[in-house]
Amino acid sequence: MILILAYSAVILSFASGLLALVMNQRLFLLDWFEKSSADNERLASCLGEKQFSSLVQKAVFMLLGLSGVFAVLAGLSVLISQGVVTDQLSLGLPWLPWHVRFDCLSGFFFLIVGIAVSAVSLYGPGYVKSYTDSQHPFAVLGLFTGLFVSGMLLVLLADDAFFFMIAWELMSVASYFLVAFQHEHAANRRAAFIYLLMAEVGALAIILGFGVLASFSEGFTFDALRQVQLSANWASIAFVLALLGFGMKAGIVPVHVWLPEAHPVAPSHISALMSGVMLKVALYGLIRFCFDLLGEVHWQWGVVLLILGTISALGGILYAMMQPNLKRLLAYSSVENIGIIFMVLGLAMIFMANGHPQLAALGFLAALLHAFNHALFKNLLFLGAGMIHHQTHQLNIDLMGGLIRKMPKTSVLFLIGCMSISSLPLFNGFVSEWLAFQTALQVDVLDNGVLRSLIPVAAASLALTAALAAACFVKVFGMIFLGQSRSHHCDNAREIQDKGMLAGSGLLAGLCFLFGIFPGLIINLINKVSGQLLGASLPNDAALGWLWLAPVSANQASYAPPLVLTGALIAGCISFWYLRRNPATVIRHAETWDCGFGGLTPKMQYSCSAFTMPFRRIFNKVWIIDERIDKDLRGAMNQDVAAVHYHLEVNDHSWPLLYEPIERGVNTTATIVGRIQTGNIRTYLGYSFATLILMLWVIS
Amino acid sequence: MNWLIAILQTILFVALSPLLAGWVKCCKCWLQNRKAPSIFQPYRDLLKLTYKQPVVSEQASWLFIKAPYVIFSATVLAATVVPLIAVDLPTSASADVIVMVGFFAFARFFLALAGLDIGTAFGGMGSSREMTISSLAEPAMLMAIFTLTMTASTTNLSLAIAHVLNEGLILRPSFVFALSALILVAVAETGRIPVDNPSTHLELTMIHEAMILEYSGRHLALIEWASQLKLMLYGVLIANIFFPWGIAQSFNPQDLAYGLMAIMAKLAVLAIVLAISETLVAKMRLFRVQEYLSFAYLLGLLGMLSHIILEASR
Amino acid sequence: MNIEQLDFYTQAILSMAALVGLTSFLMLGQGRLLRLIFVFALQGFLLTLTTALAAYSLDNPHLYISAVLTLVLKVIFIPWMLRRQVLHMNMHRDIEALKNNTFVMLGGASLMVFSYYVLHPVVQSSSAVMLNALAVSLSVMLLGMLLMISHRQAIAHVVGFMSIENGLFFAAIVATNGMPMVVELGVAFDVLVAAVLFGIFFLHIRTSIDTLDVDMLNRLHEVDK
Amino acid sequence: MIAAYLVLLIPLIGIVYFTLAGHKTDTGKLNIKFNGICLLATIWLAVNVLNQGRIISSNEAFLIDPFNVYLIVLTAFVGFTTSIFSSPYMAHEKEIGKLSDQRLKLYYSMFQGFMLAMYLVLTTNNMGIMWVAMEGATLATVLLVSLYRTPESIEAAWKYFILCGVGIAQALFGTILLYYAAVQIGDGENALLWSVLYENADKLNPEILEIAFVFLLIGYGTKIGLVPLHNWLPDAHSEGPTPMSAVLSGLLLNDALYAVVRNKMLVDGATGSNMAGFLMMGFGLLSFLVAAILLHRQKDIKRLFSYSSIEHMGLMTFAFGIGGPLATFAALLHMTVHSLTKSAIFVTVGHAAQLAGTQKIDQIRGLIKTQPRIGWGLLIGTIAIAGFPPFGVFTSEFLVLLATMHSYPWLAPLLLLDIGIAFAGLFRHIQPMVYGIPPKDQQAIKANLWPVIIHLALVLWLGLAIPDFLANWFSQATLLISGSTPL
Repeated sequence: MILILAYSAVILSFASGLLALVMNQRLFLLDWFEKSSADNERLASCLGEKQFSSLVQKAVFMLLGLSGVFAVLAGLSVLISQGVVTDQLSLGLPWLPWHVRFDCLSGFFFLIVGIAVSAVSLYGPGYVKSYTDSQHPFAVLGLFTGLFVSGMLLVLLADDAFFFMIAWELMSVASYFLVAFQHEHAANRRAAFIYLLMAEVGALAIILGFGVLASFSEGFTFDALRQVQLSANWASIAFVLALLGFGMKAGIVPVHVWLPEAHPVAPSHISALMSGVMLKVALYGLIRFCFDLLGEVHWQWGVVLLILGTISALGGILYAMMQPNLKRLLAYSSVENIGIIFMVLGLAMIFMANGHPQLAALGFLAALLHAFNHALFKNLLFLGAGMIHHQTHQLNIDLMGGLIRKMPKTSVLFLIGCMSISSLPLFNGFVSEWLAFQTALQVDVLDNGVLRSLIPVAAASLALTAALAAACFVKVFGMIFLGQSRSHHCDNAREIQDKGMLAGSGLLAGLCFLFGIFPGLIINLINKVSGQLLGASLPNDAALGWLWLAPVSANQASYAPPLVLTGALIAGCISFWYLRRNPATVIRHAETWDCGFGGLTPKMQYSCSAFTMPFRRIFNKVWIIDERIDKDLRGAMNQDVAAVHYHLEVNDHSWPLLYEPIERGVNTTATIVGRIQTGNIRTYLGYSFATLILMLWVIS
Repeated sequence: MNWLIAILQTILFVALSPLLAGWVKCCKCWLQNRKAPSIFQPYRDLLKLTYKQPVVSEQASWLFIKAPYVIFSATVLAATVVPLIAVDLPTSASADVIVMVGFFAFARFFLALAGLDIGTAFGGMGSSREMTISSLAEPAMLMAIFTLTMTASTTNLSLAIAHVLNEGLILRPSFVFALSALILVAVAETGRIPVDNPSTHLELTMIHEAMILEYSGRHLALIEWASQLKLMLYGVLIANIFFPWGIAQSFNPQDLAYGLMAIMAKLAVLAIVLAISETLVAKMRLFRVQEYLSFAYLLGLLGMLSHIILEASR
Repeated sequence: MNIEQLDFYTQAILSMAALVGLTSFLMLGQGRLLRLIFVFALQGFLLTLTTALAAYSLDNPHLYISAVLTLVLKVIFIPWMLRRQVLHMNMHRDIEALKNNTFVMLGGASLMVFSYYVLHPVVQSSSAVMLNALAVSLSVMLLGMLLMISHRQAIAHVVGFMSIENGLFFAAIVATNGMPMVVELGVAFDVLVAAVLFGIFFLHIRTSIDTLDVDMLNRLHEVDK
Repeated sequence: MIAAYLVLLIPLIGIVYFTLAGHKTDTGKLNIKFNGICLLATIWLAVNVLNQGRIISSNEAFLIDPFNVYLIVLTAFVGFTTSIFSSPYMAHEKEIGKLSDQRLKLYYSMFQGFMLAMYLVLTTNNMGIMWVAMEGATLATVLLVSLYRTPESIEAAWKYFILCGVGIAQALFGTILLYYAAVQIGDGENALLWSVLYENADKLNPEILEIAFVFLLIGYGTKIGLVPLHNWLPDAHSEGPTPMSAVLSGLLLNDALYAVVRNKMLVDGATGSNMAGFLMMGFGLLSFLVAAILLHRQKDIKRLFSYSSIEHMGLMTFAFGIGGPLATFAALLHMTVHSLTKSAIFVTVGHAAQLAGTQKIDQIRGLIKTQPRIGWGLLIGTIAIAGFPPFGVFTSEFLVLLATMHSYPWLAPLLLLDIGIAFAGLFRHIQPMVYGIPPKDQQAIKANLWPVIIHLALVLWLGLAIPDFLANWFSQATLLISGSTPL
């Protein structure tokens, strides 16, 4: 029954992809229709050019939405029943059919995918209206969206290495096509190439990781791999490979570079899925590999995860802060959030390896909860970015401003996203961050001195990350929605009219708030995951009743968001009511104070780069900053300054340090190896001759 | 009863905070050989502001008008968490110290947004600087507080303070570090010299004032009040965490009165210290603040490490 | 095993082997194309003789066919064709200056030694004749390759190629008394077609690059120039 | 057995017919028919073999076992689809004046000649005939490489001819040595029959066979395109007409590898060690590495894919070299999927080059916009050949990797690194060609892309599920080659 739900989710998403192909067949259908029966008026009217495309788009997204709903249902039902279902599909290799296994961990990630996909499919029809021409064929978009989603779902279902890799690569390749969808810009093509290349390299690392396990076992089913008893060294090699592979997909620094390139160039609802969900699937892979397949974890792995996570979190948010492109910024912020998740997962590993499964469950909970939350708010933000782009046709934050008055609904939704991602209390982001801190604070139970001093430092970095994230999203919201408009595009922007787009984002915003207030709803589900996977759940998850969140014990820490919300409402109402009492209630509107000089223009506002200038000064080693001021000089002696241009470019260190050397290395090697092919046939004969002699010599 | 006490002390918090601000101002005036205003001057200012008609820029959006309420409520909520005159508060359980820091962040978030809303250079400047400073201060503060919470192995402030109180006088090196860190952070976060100057309106130096430049009337009152509340909150935190003696552990009137007296005395002393330091120290350049705050962060971290290595080692 | 103890047939075969090897050396050091072709024809003739000898002494009639085929193809047809080309191209007066001629010859000599060395373990079980014959044919083959490597004229390449074939043929005759008939016919057919194709190619190369110098065929390569 | 004769007879008729009447307008269609009938005949043959097991003709000249019958069907299939492609392609070439009637005649007759040689290589039981047929394949195609008579094509053909000729001569020496070893234990006339040799493999002199194998490997390896003997391959592939490149890549290389594997089976039987396997692994790995790196610096689209062929042949050689049932199975599968994919790619490449009027990568742009089918075909084909699932190439590469992990784990990272490099090398060139904005005057052309669709669909199918009869077939072949089956 549960499996049927899961399968239907996969099949529906697949079907939605196939249905999108119909888009190109309108004339064919028209033809066929005329031939068969010409009397049905309504059907014929559907085949009008406009109606047909909107009909197909709606149908495609409806199927996709249904698939999302089924995924949610499947996830919920397996989580609630806490069961494990397995199956075999008669596909794959003759001696290795595709094995399917659906357990709580998969179920939880099904939930994430399902929610995100449902929101996206509400949002989609409004967003893709413009993609009907041959320039951007909807057929391609729809097909690969469907494949992408089904790929992600299949990854979660896979129970053997072979099937896993197929699903994994299906996900990668389908999303590659989506990234390359708007391929007329060279930057997009480059992004797509980098994306696919890194996806491939990552996949190879994963294969190798599986290979290490498989070479010690009889088969490649996960069941067989679970049985493998590896020596510590081999296990560590497998772990490093898996970390490299899954980390590449998840976007861990320094293998994150594809992420800020690829996410911004895909259509926004796809960016939302990629950033919000696909990264989580990578996380799923890592968890499955480390906690499930490898079984016994080592604390050193935890330390690696912790350190990498910390670097990613800090690096991600610092890079995010400097981006003027909204979607690039959001992509970098995904790096940050994944970093946080990895950190906490590292903590869980450390606790697990040191024999504190309950605390490990706490860390695991924090990690999964943050993954869940990140899926919600990052999706919301990407969808918001899509709405902004839809209305203003740009993504450069420096050219926006004042949209809160033009797009009030969007602004509220986006604000909720910003608050969640800045982990402010009452929103979901805070809960997971709170749990992360709680996990880190349990360091006292550990014996190892290194860990005892390392974890607090990591916690401090987490605090710094959170604070920087708040700064970053103040910048984002402030620059986009507040102040005055900085370009005529923004002047002309209007509120989104499409209800679906608002509903899709609204759903996510509502969930952000809901799970901020009632985190217990989701925490209970995650607890079942850790119960099944780690064999331990939270020590005391319901110490004080359902309103309360007291993960370890009520004496150690507790948080009751509903009460806090009530308090906030009371305080707010009292102050509001009290002050309203006054005679001078009517607000007088006046010009902004301009220090008496007159003529405030939007150009005088703080810009994005101005806002982040203090950070640039403070953390200037983190980026490669290219900042210069060009003056247009005129006049006889070149003394009159006609115009001043400020130029700022902030770049990632990982390019010159890691990637460019590799690229150069490959090219140089190719040049050197190319020299063997001189074009002279006598040389070639010489090779043949030499090879023969050499071989004969070797043999004898 | 617990809830009642909690609400009562929150009200006390809100009510007393202007008094503390007035006291600091008085002390400063005396130290600087000026004639001091009345200690109740802040009350009068607030009252007057509430009666004035607010003038709001034409550019302002709903966020600008709602923000003061949000800021004020968030700060009040933070106040509910901190034990003022008694420990064992139910509110401390519903929101622990991390949530308190979260509330500060909440208030700051909206304050910074409000600063950006009008679209003047000042507002943006203030927001940018505020976010910079706070993003450095917040981790330092958390570090300092974590030292406490790990000592008491709880993040519940009431319980933590009770733990310190019951332990009696133990000289902990970690607390010295944590205290210094917290003081440095408090100075930065409440916008005092040497990080910011609450009484300046000189564009190049101001931070907090720059953001609220466009506010007037009751909105300004709320924001001013919130920042006074914040000052008091930090004062109480420092006083009650590191010198908890005198705080009421049971809810009989005598203990409570005693607790009230104790905290007022402690705050008065702290205010004097603050006034003295503000008189002696000059304001820093903005870009030296990072060094200042990194130092605070370092102290907080040292506190934490010394707790883990020296005090809780096995 | 001394040579005196061997029968006449074997002695003859060994002499033939030596002669065939010698012709290979002659070809290797040859700068003039016409002479090269002549020596090649000579080698072909020696092969014919060997085949006939083998056919006679082993009483193996189908080797006669091979002998005839060799005669027709390698002594008459191919040299005739090549000679015609050379004359046609007016290249018969050209001397191809070989670089490091001594070095090449020394290399050739060491190849001969190498061939013995390589085949030594193989023929331990059988007679020295086999060793000799196989080693000579291997070295003829290798010398043919060396000839191709060291010469720049397409015609020399064809000669080299064909002399490799000769080496193979010699091995087949001497070591195994000829391959199965059907294979032998097939090989001969291939050689014939190859020869015809070579003729066609000379025409094409000449029309396209106006020379038969293979070093000029260097447009397709992987080197940055 | 009749089917086998039919398979050989039809192309023979084809050669004669096309030599006489190859210039007529419907020749392309007729060519399709010839190949189609051949395909049917091979299927008939395959059914027989699968039902009855090994078939040996009464005079023992022909041997059909599961190993070669599957290659025969593959050959016929690829030949058939390529002929479908070549019909409009050659018509277009004639239209734009690149080819005359004479050349078309030559093309079609040699196409059949090549097919005949391929079938002969596969069906013959005689190692000598195998050699003859292999040489015949070279001879048949060498004039096709220079079909356009450009200086480059003549150069390519010359190199092809000489290098393969010399190479194959070495193979003949190997065959002679094999024969020499065989006559020592048996009678002369039947000594080169594979079925006889195989039965007596353990009696053959191992030392002779080792040396023979070196010659055979280098000889046939030249045809496979093993580095450093590969130099003719990119030239010949890039300069000939594209249908020729498709069959060269898809068939000739396979059949050369088939010859090597046949010989390896004998050598393994004689020596009892994996000496041959090690040599093959070494050559395979080297080819794989070098070709993958060289992909990065290609400027000609057909050259690009010919290097990719070298790379994949290297991988197969490597896999056959490993030798276990898993690796052998993988190699057989890889042979199939590589043939299908690569010939599909060459079909799209041919159309793409016609579309853009050039083979230069720099000048081919925006295929997806001008003619979506060609663009997508090329893109998906490349994705398939680069080893992305769910295409079959992934399956076989995955299995090769696993086999490597089992036997030689330290080689696996190298292999993977190389797959990555190769992928990057392919994609950095392909992506700008298919995407982007096309040049202004680029026009869509008449193209038949059914071969591409069919091939890629088959490869996809093989990636998702290997049908039972095929799996059975593969495992029979695996059993034959490696002595056990992975099932």
